[in-house]
Amino acid sequence: MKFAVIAFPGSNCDRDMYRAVANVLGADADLLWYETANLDNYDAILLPGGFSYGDYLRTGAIAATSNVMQQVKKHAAKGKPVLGVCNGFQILTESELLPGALLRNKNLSFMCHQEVLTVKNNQTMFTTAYNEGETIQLPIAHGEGNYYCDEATLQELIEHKQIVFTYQNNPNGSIENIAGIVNREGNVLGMMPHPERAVEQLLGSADGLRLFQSLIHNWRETYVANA
Amino acid sequence: MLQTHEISPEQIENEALYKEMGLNDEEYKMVKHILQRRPNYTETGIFSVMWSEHCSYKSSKPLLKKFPTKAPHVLQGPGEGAGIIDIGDEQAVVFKVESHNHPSAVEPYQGAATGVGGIIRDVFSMGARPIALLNSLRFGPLTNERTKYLFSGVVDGIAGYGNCVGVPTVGGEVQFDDCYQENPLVNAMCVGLIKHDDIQKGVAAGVGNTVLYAGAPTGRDGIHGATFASDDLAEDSLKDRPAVQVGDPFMEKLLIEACLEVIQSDALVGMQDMGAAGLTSSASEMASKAGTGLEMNLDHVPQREANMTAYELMLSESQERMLLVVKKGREQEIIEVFRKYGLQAVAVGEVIEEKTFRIFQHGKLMADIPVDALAEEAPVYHLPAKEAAYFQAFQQMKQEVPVVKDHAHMFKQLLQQPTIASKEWVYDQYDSMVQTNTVVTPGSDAAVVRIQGTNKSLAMTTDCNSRYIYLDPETGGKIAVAEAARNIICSGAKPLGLTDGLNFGNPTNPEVFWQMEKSVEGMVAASETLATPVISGNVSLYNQSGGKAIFPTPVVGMVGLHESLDHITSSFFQQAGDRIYVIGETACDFGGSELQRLMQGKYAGKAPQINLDVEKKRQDQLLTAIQQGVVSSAHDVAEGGLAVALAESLFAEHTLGATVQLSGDPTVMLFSETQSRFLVTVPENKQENFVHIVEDAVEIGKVTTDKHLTISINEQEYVSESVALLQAQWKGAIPCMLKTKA
Amino acid sequence: MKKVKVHITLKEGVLDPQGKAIQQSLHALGYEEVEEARVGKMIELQVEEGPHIEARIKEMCDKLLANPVIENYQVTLEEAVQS
Amino acid sequence: MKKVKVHITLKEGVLDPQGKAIQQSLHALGYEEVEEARVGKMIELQVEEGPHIEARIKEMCDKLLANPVIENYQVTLEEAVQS
Ligand SMILES: Nc1ncnc2c1ncn2[C@@H]1O[C@H](COP(=O)(O)OP(=O)(O)O)[C@@H](O)[C@H]1O
Ligand SMILES: [Mg+2]
Repeated sequence: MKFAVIAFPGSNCDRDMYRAVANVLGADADLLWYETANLDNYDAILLPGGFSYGDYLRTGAIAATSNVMQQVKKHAAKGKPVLGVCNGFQILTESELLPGALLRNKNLSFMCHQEVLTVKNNQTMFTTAYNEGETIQLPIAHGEGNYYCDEATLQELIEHKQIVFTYQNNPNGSIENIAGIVNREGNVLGMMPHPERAVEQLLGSADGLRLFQSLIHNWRETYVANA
Repeated sequence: MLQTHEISPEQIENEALYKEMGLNDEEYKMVKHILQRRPNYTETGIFSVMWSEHCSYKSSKPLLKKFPTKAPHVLQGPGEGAGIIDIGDEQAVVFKVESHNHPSAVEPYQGAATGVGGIIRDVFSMGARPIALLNSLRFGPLTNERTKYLFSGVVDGIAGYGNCVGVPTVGGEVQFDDCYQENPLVNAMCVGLIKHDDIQKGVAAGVGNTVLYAGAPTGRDGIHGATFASDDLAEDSLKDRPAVQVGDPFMEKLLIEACLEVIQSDALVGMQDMGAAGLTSSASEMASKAGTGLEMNLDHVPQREANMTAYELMLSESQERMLLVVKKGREQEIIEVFRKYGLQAVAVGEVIEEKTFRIFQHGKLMADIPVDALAEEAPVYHLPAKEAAYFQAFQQMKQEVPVVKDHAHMFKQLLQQPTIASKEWVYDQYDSMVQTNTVVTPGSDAAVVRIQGTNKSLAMTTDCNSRYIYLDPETGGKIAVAEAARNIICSGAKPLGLTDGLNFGNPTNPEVFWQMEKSVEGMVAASETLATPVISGNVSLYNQSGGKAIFPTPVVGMVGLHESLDHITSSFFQQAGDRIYVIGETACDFGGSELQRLMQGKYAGKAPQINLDVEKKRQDQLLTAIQQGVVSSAHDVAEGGLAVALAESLFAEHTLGATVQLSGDPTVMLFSETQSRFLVTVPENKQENFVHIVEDAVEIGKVTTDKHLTISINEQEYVSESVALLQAQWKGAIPCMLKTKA
Repeated sequence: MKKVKVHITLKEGVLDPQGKAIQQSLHALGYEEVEEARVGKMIELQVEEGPHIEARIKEMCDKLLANPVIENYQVTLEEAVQS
Repeated sequence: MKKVKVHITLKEGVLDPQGKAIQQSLHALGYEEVEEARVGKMIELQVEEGPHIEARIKEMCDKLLANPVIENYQVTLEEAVQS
């Protein structure tokens, strides 16, 4: 299974994401510059955190208009996995690969610390290594992570089990304590907390590792087993 | 506003216009002598910024010479963008501190943000990847509305810039005292990591080579910012508005990546950031260091605004700009790297043999100045020093124990003083984890950042208790360095060296200069004894308004090395059953203490004394004990004394408790600020080893599971409080003060 | 050259914490008469004249300048003063 | 009740990195006719009527809403539609 980590101008968790999958997990991965990226030969696309285009206009908005996101859309349409973390999540909502939008944190401040999350849905390709209802610890680091969608969309999210992670102590005002959601098909995950920052106990938590392990495991099940 | 039409050289002399630009009569004469003619308008501007205190250190140079700057592991001392220290494995650590006090007083968000941007450029211009940021902040009392505005704005600005560029802000310090009301201090420190092979210097070598300008276009930002930073902050400084620069962290992030890529090319000869005094100082310093000259055509300089004059282009402090010298014929390779990141890089000049700095615009020669005159031959002043009037009076005062009626109440009061209270409100706004190397996040004594690919890590801290320095500059200077080293030691690392940010009032006041001189002497003594050479620094003078200077505030930024990740030690108690020790005896030291401030509202008397040899011995022994694995936690005893240190050691996520027995005067035992003390916990089965290594350790109690802090003195209980309650008060103090309306 | 102003406001029903904070600060400063504050954006564009200018600006808004999930926008065209 | 609009723009000469990024992104999308973009804020206030309303709003701007170091502002009063 081959991962592509896409760096946009202003991404700053691209190396961290790459390191988590390539060095810690030992998976096959490339770090690609948005302008020259060709996603044809990759199985999973990772959109890292940071401040693409300085977060100017709206977080993720300018990156969402880039050519590489057209490729990501095609990739997603084939049912292949796409993970957007933090700014990556914002890019996914701005690209309409995920519903809703991320507003400023309710206290208007950037915040960075560990948060306790509940795994709401362990039936996605990103979460099978977790138990349903399990609590895990991941760091957050964002100024605009306050997930918003209208009532109808929220009902759909609930109905189709698209809410994957929730905060135990909602730090930013997100509707329904949402920390991460998947699309209806279940192959595009966006989340504000940083699993790539939680892959070594030395840095405080290794709970993020299982997210990437789930992906690899499920990909093997589907593709390698079928082949 | 600035004149856009050239004023004649005669007019500048006859109407003494050079004074408005910041040169005095004597200096103007020197300029005339150097040029053998009258300087024109642009040249006068160039001399005035280059000879400003900020760029030339004209009144602090004689003091800076005293710092020990050499050691076998020092690869680069003061004189370049930042200093460099070898850490083995062909790697080195690069660091420096920089002040942005005046800009932050005028526009806190942008002032602080551009301060962060500037210090990051100093570090990556050396070829290093910035791996951590720290800061040191001073404000007036937090009960004041303007202080709240400045404090929140500065923190927001640091966060806004640092978070966006993707360099973790891992530590810092904030203190609140009356003297900073009109003159807040904003010092930022950046730490970088570099391979020996990548070290590059800001030199314009190789006659015929091309000078490239890269990054943001030049606007009219901060023109005369450097002289602005060297003047008293006047009442009407709000009118100096054009001097405020606006930062673009997004552009900086791209610049970092582009410059670190360019470093790998052998087409690059030299690189320097454009900091204070912009194009003028970067170009002239690069030429001066290489023993060459430079010719520049301003028509090629990217410009954000129309009709900019040579004066404006040369003096602008627009942010996010770099100057590079590249081998002739290979410009395009370098330009391509910048282009990939969406950045502009253009040839603006050439290195010439004649040691002259020549600037052309619209086909006309606008300035023609010998390069050494600007960078090397700036005037140096040996200012008179006079012992401050208050000093002898303070020295005569007897050490008295303040009368505290209710110790438990006082203890809780102390925990809620903003200088002692939790700074979580501040550091929660900083991304402290990006780059995924931060092992110890803010909140501990020193931050710890691991070095990938090795089993090593770096400890870093900023410190300065200016109250002691005010009372007794020499002793206080020693304490500032010793305290920084204590923090590094407590984290389990060996101090490598330091960078200093010298913040003082107006140096032409002999009493202020005396404070500078004495505190530098104290720092010199401590750096020598503690083996922490000074590898870089910054000077910010004229921090005063209405004739009142700030407390002398020479901030110390220190970096240490853990030879093994196993040595990383927390300041928090780790497990129940561990024995609690204090290293060092406690005496009656209340001069400059938090208790004195709380009870008397001012500082007086003698500062705590410090014996550097004792300090060194204890630091060495504690570090040995840590390295041998017999220590569970270590914390230095600082503001608020032993009681506060005990409480802080319990304020971790996992709540433990502690039971402590002391004997002596209760007020002294709890709150005195005697120096060279450490609070250490040791597993029961390691006690014997521990006391064998550490001589001055006294067992005072035990870590418990009961989530209670109990302190008895002379067998009487003085404190018995739930840790959760103490922690809530300590954590809530700053957010609560920010919300409360005066 | 035309000067175009795009006003972008949060949709009704979308929480505006920034507006709320401004309103509270105004109250704290004694401006109790302020019942509500909402914060929007204004983007000023200098656009070269050409055919379909209005339609093109609408496109820019839909594609980039505003996010229809949370925002409404309104476009005003002015003749720019020649400089 | 009055509806008040405060338009806040960056002073001339002050760097507007956000505007620059928007302009470049519009170019990338093919809207090359956009020569410049500058971003400002718009704050909409609902204010109870009372004496000196204009003067008080000017005060609010000076004290809180605009940052005089880098921003200019402009106030427009409208009669609010009764809801
Ligand atoms: N207080 C100080 N102690 C030691 N070195 C200093 C001090 N102040 C400045 N320096 C050194 O002098 C050199 C020039 O400093 P500075 O002009 O502040 O750099 P920059 O041009 O990057 O702003 C740097 O190498 C700096 O480390
Ligand atoms: Mg520099």
